Amino acid sequence: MATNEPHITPELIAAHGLKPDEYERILKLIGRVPTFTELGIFSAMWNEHCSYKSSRIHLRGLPTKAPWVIQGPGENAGVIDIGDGQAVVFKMESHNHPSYIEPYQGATTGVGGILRDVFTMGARPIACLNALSFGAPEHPKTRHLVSGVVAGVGGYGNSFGVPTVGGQVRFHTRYDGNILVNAMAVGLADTDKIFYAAASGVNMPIVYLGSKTGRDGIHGASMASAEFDDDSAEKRPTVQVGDPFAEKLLLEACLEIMAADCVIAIQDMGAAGLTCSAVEMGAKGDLGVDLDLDAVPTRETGMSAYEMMLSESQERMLMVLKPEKEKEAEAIFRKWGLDFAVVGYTTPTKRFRVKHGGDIMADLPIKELGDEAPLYDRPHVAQSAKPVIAAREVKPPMGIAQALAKLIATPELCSKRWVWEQYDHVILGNTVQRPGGDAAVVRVQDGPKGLALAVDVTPRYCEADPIQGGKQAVAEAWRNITAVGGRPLAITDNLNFGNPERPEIMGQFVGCLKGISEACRALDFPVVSGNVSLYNETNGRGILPTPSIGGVGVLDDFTKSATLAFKTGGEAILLIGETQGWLGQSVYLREVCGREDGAPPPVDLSAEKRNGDAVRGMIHAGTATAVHDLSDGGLLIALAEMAMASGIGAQLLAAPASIVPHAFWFGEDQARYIVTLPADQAGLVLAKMKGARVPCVRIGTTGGDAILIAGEEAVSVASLKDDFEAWLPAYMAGQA
Amino acid sequence: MKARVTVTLKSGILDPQGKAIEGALKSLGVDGVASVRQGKVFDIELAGGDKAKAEAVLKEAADKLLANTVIENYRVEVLS
Amino acid sequence: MKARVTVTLKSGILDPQGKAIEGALKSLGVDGVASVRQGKVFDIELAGGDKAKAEAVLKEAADKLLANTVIENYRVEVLS
Amino acid sequence: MKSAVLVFPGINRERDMARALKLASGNETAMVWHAETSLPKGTDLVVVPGGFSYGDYLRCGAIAARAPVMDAVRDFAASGGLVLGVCNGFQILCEAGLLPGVLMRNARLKFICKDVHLRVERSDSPFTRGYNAGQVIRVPVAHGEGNYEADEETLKRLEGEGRVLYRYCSEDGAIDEPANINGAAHSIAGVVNERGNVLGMMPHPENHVEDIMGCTDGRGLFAGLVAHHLNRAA
Ligand SMILES: Nc1ncnc2c1ncn2[C@@H]1O[C@H](COP(=O)(O)OP(=O)(O)O)[C@@H](O)[C@H]1O
Ligand SMILES: [Mg+2]
Repeated sequence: MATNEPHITPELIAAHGLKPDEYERILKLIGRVPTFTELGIFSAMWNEHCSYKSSRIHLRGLPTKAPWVIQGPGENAGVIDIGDGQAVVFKMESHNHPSYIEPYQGATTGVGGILRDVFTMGARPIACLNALSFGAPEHPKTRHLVSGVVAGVGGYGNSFGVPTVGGQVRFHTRYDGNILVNAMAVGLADTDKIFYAAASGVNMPIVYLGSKTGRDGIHGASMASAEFDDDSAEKRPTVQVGDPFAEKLLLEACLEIMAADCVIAIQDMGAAGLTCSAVEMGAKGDLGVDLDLDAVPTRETGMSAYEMMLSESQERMLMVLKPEKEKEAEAIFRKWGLDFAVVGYTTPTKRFRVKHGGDIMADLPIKELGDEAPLYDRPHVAQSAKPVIAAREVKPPMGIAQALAKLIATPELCSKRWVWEQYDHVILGNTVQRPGGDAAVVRVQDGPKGLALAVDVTPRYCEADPIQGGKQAVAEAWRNITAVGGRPLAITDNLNFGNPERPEIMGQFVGCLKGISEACRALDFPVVSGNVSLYNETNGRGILPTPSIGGVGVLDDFTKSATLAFKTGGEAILLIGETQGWLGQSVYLREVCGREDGAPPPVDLSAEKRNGDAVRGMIHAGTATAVHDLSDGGLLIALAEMAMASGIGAQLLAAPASIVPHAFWFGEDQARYIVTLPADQAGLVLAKMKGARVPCVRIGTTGGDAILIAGEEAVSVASLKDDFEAWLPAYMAGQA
Repeated sequence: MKARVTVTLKSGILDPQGKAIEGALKSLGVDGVASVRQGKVFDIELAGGDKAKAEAVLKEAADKLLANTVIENYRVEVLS
Repeated sequence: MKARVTVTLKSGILDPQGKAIEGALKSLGVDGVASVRQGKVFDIELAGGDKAKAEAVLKEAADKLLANTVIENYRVEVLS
Repeated sequence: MKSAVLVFPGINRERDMARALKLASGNETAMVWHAETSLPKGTDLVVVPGGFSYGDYLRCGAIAARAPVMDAVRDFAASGGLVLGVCNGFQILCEAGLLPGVLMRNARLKFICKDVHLRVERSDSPFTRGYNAGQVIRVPVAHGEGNYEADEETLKRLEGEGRVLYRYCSEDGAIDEPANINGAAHSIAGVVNERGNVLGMMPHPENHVEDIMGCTDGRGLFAGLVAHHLNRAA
């Protein structure tokens, strides 16, 4: 066995993030002291990021099946059938910790990683989305982080050549020390040409493809699972640098050799690089793997086995090739200027053996490396419910018109144009609905099919009531897809939480998952892929629980998608869904009244379904001329967004007497939409909705150049738009 | 006063630009180049004539903006 | 052999990055910087040990690729 | 019209371009790999598409400009053939010496993706005959380095010889500072060579040729090229 490696000491074990009982488990499993390389392999395989040891038990409860699901969680990405032999492949993943340390490179490698997950399965990426959470605007690091992350997300996607079509950006002091960078990629493949990670056949060549291996990110996966403290700056040299150019070549080369039928199995090298990818390929195929590290292309001299096994150099892949196709595959890779090396073979032994310089550096049971990883049912406590805030007890400190003007310019609700104008969102020529609407819509090849894509979560709801918050995140993604006329099909999730070793945090996690599961079941909207990011915590303070939900829906005809801009004056404005005036956890309560409290709006999933199906029906029937779902900021913010998108104003009736006006206009009751339609059709639609038991009222008429509520001051659409667009650019220029 | 700040990538950090340039030089038939790493220079004109003070300003500029010290090293020279 | 090629913008050519850096330094409170112009350095590892030949190779690399001589000047140094 | 779209490693708008060309001409487009030393026989138009050839490393377009296929393009242009470079293609043509000037970082240093307005300066060029002189069109830009610069003398010549075909303008056609999204000299968005057969432009007309993008103003450029070709063939 290996010589020249450090001795295993308790300090070394701890430095690898392995707890004493976890080390005991290793000893029992292999019956001897591990080598240094083996210790590194265990630390990579058994950390939170790769093993999901704290979350696995709970993830099992998520609904993952539907007739249209081809591949649920467990592969590089989820796959759903959209008909006509076409499949959509998608997943979301976080790169939180690296992005805090080096925002540009952290974000680029995050986007690169998720794109690789998608094309590894044989899909050509057609769209990206991203969900970003930053600290309070006043925090001294925020501006620098926003600037670097946005440039990085754009830098990678723009160069790689995929449109970034949607996302979310939020600011909250609870992300001051732990920003979130969640990236989602969506690809398109033929249903009969999906590629998987499981190796098959003994003695098959295992081929290393892509960029060379360097000492990048060694311990990156462990870093992603470690809580930050004040000297996390010390961990800096593990930063990886993204090379979108290399990845673009890798994409084209991979798709070319897949089309040439050379590939048995394929796995990208993500977290814990060669280790995770090789072990997964073998374990999934019930095979052993022999690797010879002398064959691995390296870009630095003198790399040890340990370093090569743990390197997180980007833009690399591992493949099992059909032996008779080796030459053909190599020629394709050389044409694209990429490295190609046979680094090992599959074996019948079910062992993972790593050779370097003639020595065996590791010899481990391959299935147990994954299957026997620790699994924790960590203690969790549910928090006590927050009180429901009675709208009548909330005194409005200002009028409706002033509140509207104020809210539209808050970091939470203002335009995120400054962000998405740095993303190429038109490349490929298929972007039907660009950022700025409810869901992005992209055409599928030459049409007529389209995809509706959205990312959502409202962390303050999740914090106040994890179950409702989890439900709401799924419901909002579903609603955004519905609002453009899409049929919601499936989601990917990215579960960002604090330290799972604290029962309160684990309680948030369990609660959110429960809510997500319920919503997915009720809405027939299964989870097909996802990612968990824990330990988002600095000095004992966790982030707001943030389970980002990425939803995918399909439109049979993209030309019939609905948009949120008012189309013309004189149309009837209908409000669909029930309004009670729920102010608890609303943006109004926080930004206008300075109170961040109360129970969040409850989510009635059957109402969501009923109301959403009715709206989608109106879009498909061609009745609706503009559609927008209601979310942050409530009814008046949604109306303002529709007005600003069109330059057309609205005359609105006064709030009903049963609800205090500020609660009516700014409450955040769920399951609601605004729909406009020609005025002469309003009566018929109202009657139809009544018949279908869908709450629906007419609240006004489009027209003019101001938002005019009976009995309130008029607000000019143009000035509203100026305020809406002004905050983020001014803030980034250091002027706000 | 004239000064120059030179910013280079730390060793071990991937340099995709350098890599692409290496490849291009090879295909252009420029022989004998084993490796290329790309960095930046900033030619800076400073007000005032105190060399020690100038160096301090340059260091501050490099730390705060010119270099990304997570992945880059820098060197400061006052030239005249 | 180690060598360095330094590429700088010809004077008179507008340098938007340099301009932006000037502005950014000002707003970061770094005082005394009158102007900034940004250039590039290439740290090159050469095969072989002949200095004159090395210089010729570097000049060739710079002329053919590293510098856009319409707008840029370059300087070649063999360091060791 | 037979068109050839060049493909360099890192180019990523070649499919968008091929789709626009097919819509306008009805013909499939030849995709020509950078390592080729000749163009397909009977090529009427060479297009250098957008993207990030060689990652935009070193200088945008610098490495691609020195690829083998560019010698063939030089010969093609010298014999009067039409060459269109869009975005990265514009940068490549400048680096290859087929067009004067350079494209520097955007004045505000950020990548910009948005619809912009262009004023078509003249309509008597093969690249603009699908429009009227003075017409304002809307097309998207998507670039980080589109700030066109050349020395004073060159700019004077470009203006004097009427070689600026497209300029950034406001919605109503005014050439002003706010409309000049990347800080380009004289608000230049597109210029031709002396002979008028090589155009480089930063904006992406190929991304505004179908209703799905909400605008079809880019069609005129391709329709004009097809008309020019038919005219010549007749
Ligand atoms: N990081 C981002 N990247 C791309 N688009 C974004 C980003 N952040 C916000 N957007 C876009 O801005 C619009 C408004 O976002 P948001 O208010 O979160 O929408 P909603 O409330 O409908 O979920 C959406 O179209 C969204 O896609
Ligand atoms: Mg919405």
